[in-house]
Amino acid sequence: MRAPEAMKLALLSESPADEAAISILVGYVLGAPFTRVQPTLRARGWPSVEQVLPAILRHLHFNTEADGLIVVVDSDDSVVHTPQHEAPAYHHPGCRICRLRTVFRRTLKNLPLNAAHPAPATSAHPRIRRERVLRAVGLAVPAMEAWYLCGRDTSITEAAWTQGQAAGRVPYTRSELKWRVYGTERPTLPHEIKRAVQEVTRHQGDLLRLEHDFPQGFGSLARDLRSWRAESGH
Amino acid sequence: MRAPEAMKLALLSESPADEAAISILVGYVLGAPFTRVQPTLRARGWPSVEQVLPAILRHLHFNTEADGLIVVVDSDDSVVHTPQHEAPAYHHPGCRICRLRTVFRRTLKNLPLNAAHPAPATSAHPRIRRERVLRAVGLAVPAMEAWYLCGRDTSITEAAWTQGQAAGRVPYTRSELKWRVYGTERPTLPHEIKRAVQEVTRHQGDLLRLEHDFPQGFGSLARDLRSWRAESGH
Amino acid sequence: MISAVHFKDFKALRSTAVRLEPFNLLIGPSGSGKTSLIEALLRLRYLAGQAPAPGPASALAFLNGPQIEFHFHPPFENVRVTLGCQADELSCHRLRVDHPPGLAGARQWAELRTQLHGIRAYLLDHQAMGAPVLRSAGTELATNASNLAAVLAQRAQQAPVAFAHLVADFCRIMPEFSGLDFRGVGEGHVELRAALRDSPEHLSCENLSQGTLYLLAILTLAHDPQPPTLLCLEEADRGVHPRLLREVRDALYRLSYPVATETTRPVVQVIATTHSPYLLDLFRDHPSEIVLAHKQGNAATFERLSERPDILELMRETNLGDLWYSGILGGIPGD
Amino acid sequence: MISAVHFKDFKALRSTAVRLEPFNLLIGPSGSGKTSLIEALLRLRYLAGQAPAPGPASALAFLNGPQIEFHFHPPFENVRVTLGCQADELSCHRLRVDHPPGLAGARQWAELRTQLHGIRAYLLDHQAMGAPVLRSAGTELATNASNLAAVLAQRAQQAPVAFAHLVADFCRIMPEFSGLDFRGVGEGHVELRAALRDSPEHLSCENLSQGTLYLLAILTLAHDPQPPTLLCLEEADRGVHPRLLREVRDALYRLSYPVATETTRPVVQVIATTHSPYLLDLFRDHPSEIVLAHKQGNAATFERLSERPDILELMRETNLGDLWYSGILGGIPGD
Repeated sequence: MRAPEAMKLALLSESPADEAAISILVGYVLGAPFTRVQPTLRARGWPSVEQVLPAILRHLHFNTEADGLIVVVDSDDSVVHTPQHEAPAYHHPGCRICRLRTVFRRTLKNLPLNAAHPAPATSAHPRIRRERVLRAVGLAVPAMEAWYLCGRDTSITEAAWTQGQAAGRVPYTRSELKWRVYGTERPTLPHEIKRAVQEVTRHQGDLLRLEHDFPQGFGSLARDLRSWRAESGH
Repeated sequence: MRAPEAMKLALLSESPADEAAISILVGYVLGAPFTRVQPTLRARGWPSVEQVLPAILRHLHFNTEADGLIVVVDSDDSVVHTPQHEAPAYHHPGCRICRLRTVFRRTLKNLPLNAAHPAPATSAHPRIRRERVLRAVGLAVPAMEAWYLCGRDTSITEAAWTQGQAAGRVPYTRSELKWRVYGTERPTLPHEIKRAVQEVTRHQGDLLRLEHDFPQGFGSLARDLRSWRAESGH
Repeated sequence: MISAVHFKDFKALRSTAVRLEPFNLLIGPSGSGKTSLIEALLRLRYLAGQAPAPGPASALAFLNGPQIEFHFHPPFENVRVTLGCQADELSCHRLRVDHPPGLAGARQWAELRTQLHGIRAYLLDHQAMGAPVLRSAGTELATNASNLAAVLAQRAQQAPVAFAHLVADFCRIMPEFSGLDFRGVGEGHVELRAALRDSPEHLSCENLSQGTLYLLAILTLAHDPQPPTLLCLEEADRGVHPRLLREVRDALYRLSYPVATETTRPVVQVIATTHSPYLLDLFRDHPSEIVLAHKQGNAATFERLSERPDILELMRETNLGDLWYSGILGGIPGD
Repeated sequence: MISAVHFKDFKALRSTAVRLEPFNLLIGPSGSGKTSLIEALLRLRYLAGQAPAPGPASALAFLNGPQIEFHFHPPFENVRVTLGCQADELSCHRLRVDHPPGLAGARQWAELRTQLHGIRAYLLDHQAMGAPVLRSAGTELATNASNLAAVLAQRAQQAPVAFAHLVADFCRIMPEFSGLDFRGVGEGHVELRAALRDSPEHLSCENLSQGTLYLLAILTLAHDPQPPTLLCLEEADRGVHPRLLREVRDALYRLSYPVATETTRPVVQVIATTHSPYLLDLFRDHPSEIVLAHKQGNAATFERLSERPDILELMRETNLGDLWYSGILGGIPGD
């Protein structure tokens, strides 16, 4: 029996540094190697993520063998996802996870299903083994740097942030998180990538901490990814 | 008794040509002169309109004396507004009028009301006589050029377009409309403005035709504007 | 004029072809062949001007190295011109012409040669434009527009109607100005000046802002009464405020689609390059005018955006510029 | 170094001031004073270099025409320098210096003069960079970077560590290359070449793409072991693919915020201009680094984005570039 083929995944983020970190975390959650679909997807920032997502999904569906698309965005000052948002048909217009999921749902609904037994591959039509591009959506609260500090500073959690938001006084700013991670508010890209990789690599083999401290933003991502293992039989 | 001051209006569109045409039509509907709030607002295209609208509303509310904001966009291939969309709490995610109204509602809801009896003006705080920036939203189906042809070609109507959409065969393309109006698919901006002004000026004193042939896209705009007269007492 | 260019082993262009429309906007990362295409056209112009017109039988035994083959629109659809060189040569310097036999074929080639002589490429430089220039240097706009003042001074005299159109366009786009005039300066030099609308002052060319000079140079090309047959403009958005990019597009369209401006001028084929997503946005209605230059490792290929069957679907809810930035169209740097 | 510049009747800058941060990105329409600010700084450099240091009492009776007043950061906070000219003069050529009395004050001014001598302005030109250049021309990068090859050749010899950092950065950003080297060409000239990663080939400077040359010039500035005290860069996005604008930002930040790159280098004050909304986007976290140049008719004023009390609210759901384009920030052409 042949080992199952590695999954083919696409990743949409705002910078190569986020991409490097997310890619490592995805590997830890999946517990298996995967290959990346080229070219690298990038958005200009949150407002553009939502805007280009339908086109990206359509592209991945028709033109690539991508099994799934991973999207992780910073929450900035937006509403943080909560378990209440998970209720059926619920959609919080200020929550970026809700909004991204809605775009996934609406876009995929309008794309034809691929046949369960795909035709042999041709160069024009890659052999596509999935019906739909799978979804994994995460939210870094308030920014990826919070995830990087997880396990180093117990005061940096989703709960601390959302309580601060509710009280009208956030416990830390994005700039402060950047200082903590990079030693500057203006890291170069290589420095940002290096630090991102260093920090997320600490979670290898044990994502419990990250999932505990960031139950919605990281938890949603992890739950989406684990559901893939079930679906794809990996 | 002093004549009432002219309303101060802001207008968001995708090009100076649209702006020129809309500005004239707004004058016809209001039946009174108005002044334009500076600077000129502009969006990069439909996706940006929705994106910048909250910031524009906030800006108009706090930093200007604008009484209202007029937004008109092309429908392109999107879902055309229908009377069914007018049901309370209804929102069609594919309809640009529904989407724009939602942005207006959500953004304005989060802005403080101005006092009914405004404080005297200072240079930092202009005297603002309205509680909220008023909303007028229109949709050119499928593009402004259809409005310009109204009265010249009875086959160009919202109904013809939506029936065509439903049947999967639109009766005319945007390019064809451009040809008809400009004699080219690539008009220069001055030519576009000249033709736009020429055509909409035909409707002076009688908007019935435009409202009849474009009952949702132009009708919504006209109804919004007429409600201002009531509110502002002009 | 030119309907397609096929490349074999020319720099990064190992094996690719590009079909050319009346107007073409090239986008892509560094080293993806945008400038190589323009170089090839300039080389074609040069060699076609040099070579004695060969008969159809004179097809010299051709070389094994890089080759660039040009195809043409009617009435030259049966002519093929190929540039070639040996692998170790730095630039192509052999030209092969295949045209129909007989006098008619020779006449076709002679006529095409005249047209090829009209190929021009520009990369504007506002610093070069700022200085006064010898009045006699004004026959044709230089590659970097350094002789702008002389060209406009000559046009004002010899083609006053075309000049008046240019000035009207300039003052419409830059309403702070009310006109252009010229001032003689030492030893036969001429200086361009712009009159301020609300003031008796004139700004001399060296005091005009960069954006104003770029726009003026583009309008000078767009209103040229004797334009090139094919015009290349690198970095068409250079120095231009994003809100004025529409004017750049219109000016270039004026050359490729003269009917659009209700004038009777020859069609000028235009090839422009840009890195501006906001300029790209403005071609939403004409995806066939966009050429993406893709780069894989050291090899580059061209693709016309309209060749993507799903492009209309992809553009539905997104600006073309952001779509390009997202990566799904290609034409982005590798990682 | 410079904390603020106040303008009175200098070109379009009738009455405005701009506070300067370590890093400053200027945006605005043509003729809104972006280049005038840079000119004023170059004039300051020139006149401060010319003048004999005047004592505090020497304050010459000052002129009634245009004036530009410079304020400085500690330790020069008590020094004021004013440029002035008569209304009918074309450029300022009077300098007034006010500094504290006594030897200490004079010493302050002497020290400041040295710093002002380090002001530099660049407007890169890839065509100028492409040609081989006299090896001896390599002390300092020219305004248009025309002597790039010579500067890098000299740096490779005299500052090999700084050069190695530059090369590493270049090959990281442009992974198709594996290094830079130099080749002597006729009569003491030197040519810059880039080695291709997956091939034994080298590309000579004239065959490097435009974007590659612009990036190389910016990295040459960013890794300069003896940088200017204040560096102006016009059109910082010139020739750069939108996905690589982050690298441009990082390179410029490297100068203004040396700690960011873990090196011990002097702080270089940077003033950059751009028309790119995508470059502007990258300063979302630092609105205090954006200066908007507004133009009303023929008059222009500066405003720092962070002076808008509502800027954080406005940016919530929108890219800074699109916000600028929308018009609510100003810094757009008039109608």
